[in-house]
Amino acid sequence: MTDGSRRGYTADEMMTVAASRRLADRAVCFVGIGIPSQAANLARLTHAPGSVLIYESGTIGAKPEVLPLSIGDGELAEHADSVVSVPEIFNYWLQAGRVDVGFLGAAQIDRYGNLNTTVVGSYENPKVRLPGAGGAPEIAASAKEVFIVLRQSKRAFVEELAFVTSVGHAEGGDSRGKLGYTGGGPTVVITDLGILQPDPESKELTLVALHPGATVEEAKEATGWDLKVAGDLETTEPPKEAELRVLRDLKERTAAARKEKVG
Amino acid sequence: MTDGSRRGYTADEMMTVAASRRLADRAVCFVGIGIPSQAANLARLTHAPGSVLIYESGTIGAKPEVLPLSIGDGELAEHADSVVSVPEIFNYWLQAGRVDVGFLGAAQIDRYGNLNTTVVGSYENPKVRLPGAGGAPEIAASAKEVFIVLRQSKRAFVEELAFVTSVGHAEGGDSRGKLGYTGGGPTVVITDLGILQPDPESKELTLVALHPGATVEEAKEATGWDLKVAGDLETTEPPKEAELRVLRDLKERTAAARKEKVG
Amino acid sequence: MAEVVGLREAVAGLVDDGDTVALEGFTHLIPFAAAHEIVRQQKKDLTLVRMTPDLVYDQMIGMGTAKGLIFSWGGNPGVGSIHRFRDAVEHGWPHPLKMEEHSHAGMANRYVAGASNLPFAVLRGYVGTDLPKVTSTIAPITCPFTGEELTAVPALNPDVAVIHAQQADRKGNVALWGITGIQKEAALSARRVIVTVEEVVDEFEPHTFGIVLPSVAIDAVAVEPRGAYPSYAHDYYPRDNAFYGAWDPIGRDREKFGEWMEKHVLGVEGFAEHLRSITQQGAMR
Amino acid sequence: MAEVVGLREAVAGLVDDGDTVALEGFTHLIPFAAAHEIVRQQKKDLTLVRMTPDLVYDQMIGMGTAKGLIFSWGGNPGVGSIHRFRDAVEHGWPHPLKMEEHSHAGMANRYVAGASNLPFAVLRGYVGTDLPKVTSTIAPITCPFTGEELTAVPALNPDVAVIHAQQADRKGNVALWGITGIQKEAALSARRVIVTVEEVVDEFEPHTFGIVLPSVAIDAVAVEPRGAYPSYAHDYYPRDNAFYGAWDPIGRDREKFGEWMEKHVLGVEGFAEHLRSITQQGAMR
Repeated sequence: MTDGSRRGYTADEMMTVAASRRLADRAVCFVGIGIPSQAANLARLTHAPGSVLIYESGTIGAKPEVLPLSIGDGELAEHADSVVSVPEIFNYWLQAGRVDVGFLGAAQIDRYGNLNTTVVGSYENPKVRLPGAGGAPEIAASAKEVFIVLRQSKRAFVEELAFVTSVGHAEGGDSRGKLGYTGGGPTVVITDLGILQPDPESKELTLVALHPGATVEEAKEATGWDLKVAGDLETTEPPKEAELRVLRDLKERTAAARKEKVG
Repeated sequence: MTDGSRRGYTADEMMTVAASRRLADRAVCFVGIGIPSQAANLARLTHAPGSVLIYESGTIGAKPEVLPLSIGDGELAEHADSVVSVPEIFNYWLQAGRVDVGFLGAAQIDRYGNLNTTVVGSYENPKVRLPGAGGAPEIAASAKEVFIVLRQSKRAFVEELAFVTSVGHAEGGDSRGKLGYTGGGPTVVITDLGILQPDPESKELTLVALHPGATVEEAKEATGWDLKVAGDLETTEPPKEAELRVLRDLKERTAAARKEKVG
Repeated sequence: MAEVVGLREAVAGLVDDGDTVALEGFTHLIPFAAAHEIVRQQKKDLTLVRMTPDLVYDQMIGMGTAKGLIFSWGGNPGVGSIHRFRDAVEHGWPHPLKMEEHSHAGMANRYVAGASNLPFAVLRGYVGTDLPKVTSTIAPITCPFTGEELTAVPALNPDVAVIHAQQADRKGNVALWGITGIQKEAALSARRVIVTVEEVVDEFEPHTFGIVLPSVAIDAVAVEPRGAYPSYAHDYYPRDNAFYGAWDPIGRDREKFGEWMEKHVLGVEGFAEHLRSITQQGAMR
Repeated sequence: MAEVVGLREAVAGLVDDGDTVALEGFTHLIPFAAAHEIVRQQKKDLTLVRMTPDLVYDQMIGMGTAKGLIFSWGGNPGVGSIHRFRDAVEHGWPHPLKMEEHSHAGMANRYVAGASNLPFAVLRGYVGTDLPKVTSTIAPITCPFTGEELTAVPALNPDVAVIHAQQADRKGNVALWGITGIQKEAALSARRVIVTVEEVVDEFEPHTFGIVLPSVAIDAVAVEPRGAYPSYAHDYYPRDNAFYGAWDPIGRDREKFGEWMEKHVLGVEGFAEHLRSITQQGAMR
């Protein structure tokens, strides 16, 4: 595991910063909770002030001062451009193709960017019952592109998903296209070790960049299939001062606010 | 034509009062514009203060001080319990079966209470192009029962409709039931001459009451088919002082407000 | 993202000849200013979409702007017919009108399907009426769970939607309240969206029964005070019922109509001048 | 028409054993007071419906109230699992849970269909996922106009819907604002509707993003101040994030859970006493 702390930042911070950089200014972004929400808000507070963050609770143009713990925190409604009902956010915004980027996490991912957030083990007799689909399947279906953020490990990056909750590039190649979805599927997976992108033809996730200090061996070791590596492997630019400062401020404000609200 | 004025009220006033009496207190009533709106508001201001008036513009529990000229006057929203979108009023309220009474007018009616508000003459080459369906077909389809108010004449009460815009009892008998609608269809037609109700079996409209001064001959003369007359024909109770006073006050307030708002 | 521009520029840039154009506003907030601008720019062969074609479409149809009409109720509310519409349907003047006629519930659900990026909507209706005989965009559909037969209508996705609202903020978000009708769905179903507003404000106040359309769903916002006149804007000005009454004899007569439109719509620079024109000349009294 | 009654009376009169019951509230306005009352009255064999089963259903499932669950996401937001739910699914404790699992979009549209008195809804989803393999209430449907294949899901029409709102007026109209989630559709899809509110007011103020559910759509309104705690009521009190964190070790352990519910839910008269009970005993600190 990359010892980011010796570099002055953690691997999670690198992952969040790398993910945030992907979000273009003025993009309409459907945000999952957790690291996706951190990354999207970091982008909004740095290079993408015009991004429009949507949470599945119906908040459009959310501008949280502190990170929400859930997708429906009051903080999200407070400064939003609009708040609409849940059917509207899914039908009139997501399904309608108004979302440029869907930002998702997952428990498991396969080589084609399909995601599992339902069970580990069998569905009928699960080893671990996970929360389930939530909004992920339709974000994966309808967002113009999908960014996936999760820590890389053999438990998460698996040869075969226990359950396909959300479709990425299906069985690879043009198989996603045949499902009739309007969204383009995953374009990037950002982990704590590096960045993966689907091969243009086969759609198999390929390591295209490593974060500073991470190695190809580490990445392969943390992947449950035989990970393809790009010939021109890049190294991620480390977090800038400003990025780290804004991210840490955000997390501090969040921690302080959570204490404050308690009781 | 009944010379109501010699009686101290007009035939139209008798019609409106007779229609208003039909509306039970606390009924949820989907109101068409014109005489239906007059009658429904007269009911609300007299014996049915708990009635909930819905207009297709989305106003629920409208309490207009003056009669609206259109279904979307500001007056309707001002004191409403709620105002919802047009899809909601049709889907969540009307189609959902929340409407007890649909109150409709029409240009033409046939013996089974089917209504035409689309064309006179052929559809392709109409003699008179009427406004069209509006909300009437689904009010006729989904309200638990439908009250119809229109002046009785051979032009309006016809042997065959030029166009079936809204379904009453279809071809009579149990033919409406076979169309799969959830509402019960017309239960009463109130005219300036009397009151018609569908026969329990055949569903053919039958004259069951005459307004004071009107005769069976007049009613038959004003009907384009061989009008059936109930054996126990009743006479409508003439408008009471209070009913007339409230109705005329309402119409005066309306006229004054319309002048006032001009400019 | 909405840009705040002049109405002339918005219409010139976003409305093309041959487009399917929906001007919506259910009695309230009818976009008259935008309709006049479309007429002034002599847009042609439009397929006009509107649940309730009233004076605004009477004017456009009479001026030959429309080649087609998709609608559910065409009249002058509380007054009677819209005669330019009738003249087009009954006598093909100024030219025939290709009609696609539905019920309100059908139209509303067609917009909902369009806004949802679905090809069709489902409702309980049309069965037993003559509408399916004259309108091809009505089809039966069977519930895959219950076997029940219902009615399907295809989505509406106009090229352009035009609505009027009370306010925009400086980012181009738009607030409307009172009777909001079908405007949200009309705007969200369209490829391009023009909104005229009464004014631009720094921040929206809360309003009962209000909605906010985010800037990102809108292409152009143009400030047009009283831009819904003679209809109304809740909390701004009432409906001018007398105008609707006075329209009847004008709309009834081809010549009078032509003169009125020439003088008060074609012959003015914009809607502010139109309002002065009809007031000064007592044109509607 | 809504009657303003006590919550005990509302639950006793409107919730029957074996009912399908939806308690909704999307993170905001979760009806905890009503859930506790259902548990206290030992309602049995309920099929619970909820897009986001979280602590409120963890408590009900753990107490054996539910025989089935219709849902799309079950977790403790920002914290982790809901362990009583997991225990029921993974080990059948206190008894097995019949699951009907959907996505959020599927659940939302099922409520919309239910509120619209349609037997099904249509959406773009589920294709290529494993959900259709485990959930029978998903079916393909073909557009009668374009031939395109989409997905149908059946309507949800719960016997009872329970929601919490900020205010009711004296006629029983109910106002809620902030994130309003799926509550309108949940209420309008149900045969019977119970609403708990923070307070009764003479008249509603306008609120941004607010909706008003008319009295005629509601059966019972019960006043339960802080009735959504530990979730929040916009403009009344914030979410108690610490409670959600502190729930984790309680929910994780069958015994601790049982003691907590015994002491703070079964052993109290109502929600006001519950709030005092957990505060005084520092139960969540």
